[in-house]
Amino acid sequence: MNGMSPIVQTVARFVKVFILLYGIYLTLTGHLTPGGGFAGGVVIASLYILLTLAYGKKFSLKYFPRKLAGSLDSVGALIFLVVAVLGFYFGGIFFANFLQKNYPGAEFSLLSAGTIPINNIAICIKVASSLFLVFIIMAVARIIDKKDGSKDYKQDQEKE
Amino acid sequence: MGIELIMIIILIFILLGAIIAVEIKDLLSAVISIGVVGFGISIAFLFLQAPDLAIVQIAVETVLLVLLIRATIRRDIKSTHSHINWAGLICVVVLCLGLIGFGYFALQELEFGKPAITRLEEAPSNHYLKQGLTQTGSANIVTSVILDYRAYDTLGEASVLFTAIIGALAILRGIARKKKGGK
Amino acid sequence: MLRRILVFIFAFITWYLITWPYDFYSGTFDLQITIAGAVVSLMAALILGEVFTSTRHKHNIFYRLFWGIIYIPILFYYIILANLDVLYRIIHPKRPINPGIVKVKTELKNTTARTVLANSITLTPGTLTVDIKDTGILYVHCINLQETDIKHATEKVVLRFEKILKKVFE
Amino acid sequence: MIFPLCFALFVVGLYCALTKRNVIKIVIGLAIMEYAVNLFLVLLGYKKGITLADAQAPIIEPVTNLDDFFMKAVDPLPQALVLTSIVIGLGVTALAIAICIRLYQRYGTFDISEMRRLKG
Repeated sequence: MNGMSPIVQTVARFVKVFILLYGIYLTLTGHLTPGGGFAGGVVIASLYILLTLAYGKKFSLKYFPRKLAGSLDSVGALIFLVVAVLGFYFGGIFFANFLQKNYPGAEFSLLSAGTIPINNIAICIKVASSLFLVFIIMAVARIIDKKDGSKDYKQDQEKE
Repeated sequence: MGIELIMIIILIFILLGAIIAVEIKDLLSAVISIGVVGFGISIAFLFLQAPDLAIVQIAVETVLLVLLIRATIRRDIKSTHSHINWAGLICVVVLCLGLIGFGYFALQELEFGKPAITRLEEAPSNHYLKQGLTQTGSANIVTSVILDYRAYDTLGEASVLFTAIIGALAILRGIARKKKGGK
Repeated sequence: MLRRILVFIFAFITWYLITWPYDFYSGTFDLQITIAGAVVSLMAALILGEVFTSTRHKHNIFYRLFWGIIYIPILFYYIILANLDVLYRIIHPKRPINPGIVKVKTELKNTTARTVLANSITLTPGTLTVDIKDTGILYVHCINLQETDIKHATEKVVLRFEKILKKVFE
Repeated sequence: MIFPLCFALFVVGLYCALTKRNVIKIVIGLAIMEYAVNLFLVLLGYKKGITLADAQAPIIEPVTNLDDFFMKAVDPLPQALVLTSIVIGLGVTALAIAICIRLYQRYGTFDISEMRRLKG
């Protein structure tokens, strides 16, 4: 998949900062305002999809390789699980909100609600990297028409 | 202008989009019509006081449209004109009509605008609404339900998403590996 | 380096606008959100560095800003003019349209300037930018094609915006 | 009137998934059914007041009166469940689209009856 025209590239170059900030804003303030990890993750994934569509797959694979996406997917799930197990240790039950129980922050401030912002960030990382992984795996899969009418399937490999 | 009128207008709009998406021949047009359904649902969520859902729905719909267009573009635009399986069609229509009749009687009991939390005092949602801010410290009750009271659901969701993504990767990656090994 | 600092300032202002940590009624200032904004803006500047292109400008910043503000009413004027023109063509019983694609050439070098030019052409009803090449050739779809020659078409479609955009972006 | 219309949306999706022979159309039908179920669950949790502004999203702001909030706020539980359901739906649809692409590669068509014939 090659890039699109210079108009799209220029507009994407200006818009990408706004999209990243909006995604992070949704994630970080998910416990105060509408939003949360799911919404922020999907917005950040769509930022990477926009960059892939505008600049071509080589550009986005250079900055965000497939292996890194797979690792981040696991890292998000691991953070979530580690927080859950820590709740088991400190609070007595799985997924206990031990930070809120022991060190409650001021209400309506960013550092409140204990483990909820950490879980939000973990889910954001997980959703963003999984959706980007699905998109990139579909973008690099290509079907070639052979001469005898059958179809061939090819997966573009990134350079190591 | 009441909420019923707004919802009926939005739902008729969504239904028109869905019927066009189902009945149109061209695949790309069908995919674009499914976008009408998704964005309409997003507006409906906004009117139903669910802003979290509206944000997620609008982002998910955009990603879904990109994926669907990626799958359909430049492929199989031609429509096939083989014979119609009349017996199967009649069975499906009878099934759908039966389902509509069933739904007509089942949905008569439900009343719009009176959720279970107004009838049952000890419903869990009442507890969440009353105690959510003091117990979890989260001002957004939906987030506190997702990540604190019902975090098991989110764990299950994460594993389902993980499985779906692994499945998609395995399906799209398979054949290259097989050909390399020699057939 | 200068570009990254610019992106940082830009992102920080945007963060401030969407979160608004200062409350006018109670006069409290939310320090946590401000610190988070600084961290997030630093991240954005490090990840997405190359937002602004670094080109040497001929004119100083105030001259460019002045012409940039002047450009907006002129664009609106042309949009209204083109609206009336398209309206005339629609309600005329004979419908005097002659659609087609014409090739025009721009002398602007900057990609941002080219983007603004292409979007201005698209915003004016009746003309639509279809594609743009690296050599500065634009393919424009017109509702009423009068000139097929590249030179005359350039004078008709591009030149009215290009005069001002040259002052803004060079 | 609202619940039957939502149910009709579900039936349209079911009809599409059962009768169409194009694989992408079947995926579209499944997506429509999923939308209908999500919308139905959120409709069940809506609390109606006298005016449109009486219903409130389940989000507390510093200026909110808590007793008032408890009277007005809509049910948060269906919203939380639907929120996970939407993202799962995207993952499942992506899986279905991947299967469609591989079917196209194997048989050269999206038509399901063609595939059956080619296989036999």
